[in-house]
Amino acid sequence: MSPEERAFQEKIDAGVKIEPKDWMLEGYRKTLIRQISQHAHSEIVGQLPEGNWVTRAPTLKRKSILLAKIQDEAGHGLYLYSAAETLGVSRDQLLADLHSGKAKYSSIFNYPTLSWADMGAIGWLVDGSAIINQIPLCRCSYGPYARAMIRVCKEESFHARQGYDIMMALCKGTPEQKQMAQDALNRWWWPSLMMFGPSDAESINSAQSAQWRIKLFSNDELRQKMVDQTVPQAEYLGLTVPDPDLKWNEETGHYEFGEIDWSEFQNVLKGNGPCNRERLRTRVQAWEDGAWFRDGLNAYADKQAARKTQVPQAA
Amino acid sequence: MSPEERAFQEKIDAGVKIEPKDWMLEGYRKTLIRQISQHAHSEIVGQLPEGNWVTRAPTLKRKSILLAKIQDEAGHGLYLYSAAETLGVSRDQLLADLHSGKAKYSSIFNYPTLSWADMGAIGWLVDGSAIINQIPLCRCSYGPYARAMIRVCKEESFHARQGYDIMMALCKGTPEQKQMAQDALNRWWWPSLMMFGPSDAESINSAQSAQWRIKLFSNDELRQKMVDQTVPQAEYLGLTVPDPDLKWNEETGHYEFGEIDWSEFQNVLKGNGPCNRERLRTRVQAWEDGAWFRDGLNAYADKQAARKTQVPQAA
Amino acid sequence: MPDDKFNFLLRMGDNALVLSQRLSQWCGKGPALEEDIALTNVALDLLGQARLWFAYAGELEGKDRDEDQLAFLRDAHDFRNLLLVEQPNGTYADTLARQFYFDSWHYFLLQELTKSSDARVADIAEKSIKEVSYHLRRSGDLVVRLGDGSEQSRSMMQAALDDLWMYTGEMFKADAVDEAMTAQSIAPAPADLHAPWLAHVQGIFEEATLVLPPANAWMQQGGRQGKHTEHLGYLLAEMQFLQRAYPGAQW
Amino acid sequence: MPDDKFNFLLRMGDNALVLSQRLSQWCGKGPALEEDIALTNVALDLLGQARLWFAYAGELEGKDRDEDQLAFLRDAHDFRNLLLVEQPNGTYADTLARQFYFDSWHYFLLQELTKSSDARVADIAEKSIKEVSYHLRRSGDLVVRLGDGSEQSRSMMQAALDDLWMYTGEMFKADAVDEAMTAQSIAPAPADLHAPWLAHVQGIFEEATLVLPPANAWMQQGGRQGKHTEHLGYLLAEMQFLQRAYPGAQW
Repeated sequence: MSPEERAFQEKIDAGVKIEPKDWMLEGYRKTLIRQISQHAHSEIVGQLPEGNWVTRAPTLKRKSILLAKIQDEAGHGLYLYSAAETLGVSRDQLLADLHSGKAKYSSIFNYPTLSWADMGAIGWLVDGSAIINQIPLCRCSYGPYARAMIRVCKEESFHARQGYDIMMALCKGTPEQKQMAQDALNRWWWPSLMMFGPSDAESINSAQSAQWRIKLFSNDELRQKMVDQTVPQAEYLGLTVPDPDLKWNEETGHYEFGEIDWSEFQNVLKGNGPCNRERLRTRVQAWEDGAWFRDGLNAYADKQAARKTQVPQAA
Repeated sequence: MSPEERAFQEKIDAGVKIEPKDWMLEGYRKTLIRQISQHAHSEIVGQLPEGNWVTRAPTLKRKSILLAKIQDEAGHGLYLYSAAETLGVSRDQLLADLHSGKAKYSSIFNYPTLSWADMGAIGWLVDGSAIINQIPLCRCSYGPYARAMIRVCKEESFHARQGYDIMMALCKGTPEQKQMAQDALNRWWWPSLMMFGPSDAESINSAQSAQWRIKLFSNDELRQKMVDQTVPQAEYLGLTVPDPDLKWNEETGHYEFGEIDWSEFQNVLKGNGPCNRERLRTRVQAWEDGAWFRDGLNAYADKQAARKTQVPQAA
Repeated sequence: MPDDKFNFLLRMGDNALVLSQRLSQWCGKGPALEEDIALTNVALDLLGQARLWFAYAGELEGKDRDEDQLAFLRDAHDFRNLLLVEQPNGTYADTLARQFYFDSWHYFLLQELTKSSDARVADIAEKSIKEVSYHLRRSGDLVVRLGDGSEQSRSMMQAALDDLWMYTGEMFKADAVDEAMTAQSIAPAPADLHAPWLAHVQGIFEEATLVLPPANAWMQQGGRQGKHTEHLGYLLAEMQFLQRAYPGAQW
Repeated sequence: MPDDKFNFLLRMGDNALVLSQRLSQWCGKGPALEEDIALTNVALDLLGQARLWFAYAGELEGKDRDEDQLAFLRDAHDFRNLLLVEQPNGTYADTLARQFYFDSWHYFLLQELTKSSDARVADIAEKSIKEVSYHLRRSGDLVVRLGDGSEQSRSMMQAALDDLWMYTGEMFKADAVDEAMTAQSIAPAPADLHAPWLAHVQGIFEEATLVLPPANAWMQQGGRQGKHTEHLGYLLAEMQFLQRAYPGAQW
């Protein structure tokens, strides 16, 4: 270990934040770019499944809350791309990687939103899981990332509550509405558990990331936390978690739950989820359709800059 | 008058049909091309206002009847383009003239279809007027046109009856449905009267066309016929014709009706109707989007032809 | 269980209805007048078939639901059509690819259904198969001509057929409903249709000089169990508007 | 007549609702992340304004119709919005052109409405105008930058502005409802808004180096009287689906 490397790790161990201008290990930088950009891409792609219901929201109030939520997600994308940019990569480059399929986004957004209840389930389960994942990151070693996560988490907790509120209304509603809610839980439960990633035994980079303090808890710990938090909420709603093996363990003080079908996870990751192709195509199409717009604004900015330089001559 | 011209007019006067290979006056040919192609274009463009409700038809039976009607219209377009082609012009040329705006189609299709009742009103009033216009043409001097019109009229009378049947169901329905029917009558009444064209005094080519027997009744005569036929039907439906001046004249045995707003007619003709731009754009877009398809079929046909010539060599 | 048969009939009816609805969105916008006519013809045939299946389903259910209640008053999760038929029209190549895959399956299915132990099913199949043999000839013929046509038509057909390939697997996967139908000799085992379907499709691809997508490609599924793509909801919102907005009205 | 005021309030609410609905169709599909955020922001503002207008309209009508009943349970012929706002999104240039024409009118209208003799109207206008001045600045600024941008952005903006021009005349035409509102000093005479609107629009066109469409162009109208274009029905079928499909449910 070089002196720089040692100093770097000591700072991390001492809980001192690494800032953009500080010396950092190349592996640390690369891992962070991958992790932050993947998170940013997830916010962007994540607008689509919810955008699918914004035009069909059942009341003006719900429409307004959903729109505001989607706007927040775009905002999160913005903070996170900015955080990634402090590591010396441009947003355009990151987007190019998304569009080419090189970069990933959270697999959860490759599932379709099939009813209004999915707006509830996404808020409750998906944002709920995201928060559990993200709260520790507010204390991660990289300063800009940690600060971005603080802002993100604040808003995400609203989203999760709003999602639960949608579920509550449906469960107090007509039998058809309650059925909608149950169906949404059935479809989103397992994918939400998968959001925490493979079991720690399978997870290759975990140890290194833990040492760098950009991963503070194991995937299984976080997943357990999600289950423990969510099952009572489901009970309160009067809904059934779609897991016959689910049971409370008095001794451990945790819920035991069934085997996750990791082949499904791997398959969706490979591109075979119900919506992988469509989500990516939609984003690529939006980007390509918008080229003239971005070019136009750039051309205007260039002209303005040129005009400014010319003003003294003209005067 | 040359001997050919005289013989031509004598044939017409004697009620003998002019056939494609017969000698004919250039003016006659041109007038017919204009008239038949305009009629064909109307069938094609006329699919659009009805296509607008086929995906929203209220019952499967109504959907089926409407689809069949639209199919008939495409079929009429086909007969009529074929009739025009016998006069030495290609369908592609005629379509190019439609797409460039050089050729016209019936102005009635520049009005929007705003409710299901419009499917009734179009059948009843628009097809009703079309039939009144077209029945005499079954006896017109040009053989292919007369024969096409016989086929067309047979189907159109079905359409008119189906339209009236839609109106009947609405008028026997809920107050909202009856209001829908009344609103449709309000919007389609005057445009339907305008379908017969300007008053004979204003009509430039009428005398010549009458001499050639491609126009057998004056615009005003046909319009009167439409009013006389339609007003009792409206009464039977319990609907009010939107014309305060409408009244039965015991002496003439005809209905008197109010002034037609010809400035509106001229304005729509000029391109300012609610849907002129959209109808034409839709057709042009369909044609352009379909270019690869038509080219592909042609390329295949060429290859097949070439293969046939090569077969003996290969054997 | 009568429920299984009801479900089976809905699957048949929903396929025909949803595909007919998609085709009717082309009204007046086809690439050639002859296509406008032919496509409307197919849409009409399918609509007629949907009505026959729904009429039987409604009678069997015994809850007084007529064809319109079944078509217009069910939400997406109660629809039982294949994912394939609800896919958007896209370009005309996409529309043809969808039609070709569907017709090829529909034909062999109906052929078996004419031998159904349920006389009413056999009867509807008998009535439908004449129409569907024309659909099959037409869509196969167009795939051949466009595949072996110009460079552009070839690449568009290939892309469209590749894109929709992942929605074909669902046709051949059995669930409890299918097993019940097969056990009662009402309908063939879905898997049994795969060989004739593939042989036909393969033949057309060859004649069209097109490349068959990989046999081991991942296949989407769920439509027959009511788990659809995001497209179906929009299609139904449009189609069902009047019945929903004016409940109980007669049209 | 209270009916006139009810109608006037519906017109205000429907404009905001329908335009908001159109804008929300862009969710996640804008040309840049900043645009996604800004456009959603405008959609949210308009939606909030629609709710204020509907709340007042419902109270005034006294038939216990709340904002959702007014938004989701009226068919197209009962909608009173301008034809402009129901036009499809088209390209982003079309969306911006629509927004620019609307904001320019909306701003001057709200400015007058802050002086309304009806305190509730003045209050809603007061609340809205802050948001709308931002909308106005934003859309004008984008028209300038894209008009005076690249060759392509210039020609796309010009085409979009030309296309929608014919839907602007309706903003300035009075009918009996307007006359009643003007007589009671509730709202300005529509014609009085034309001069400030045109001056603003003209200024932006000039700065954007774009050509103003002809003053004597034919103008479409009818939306404010419930005679719409064919687009509105589809927009409503989608927007109203859940309320129609599950009557009386609480969400």
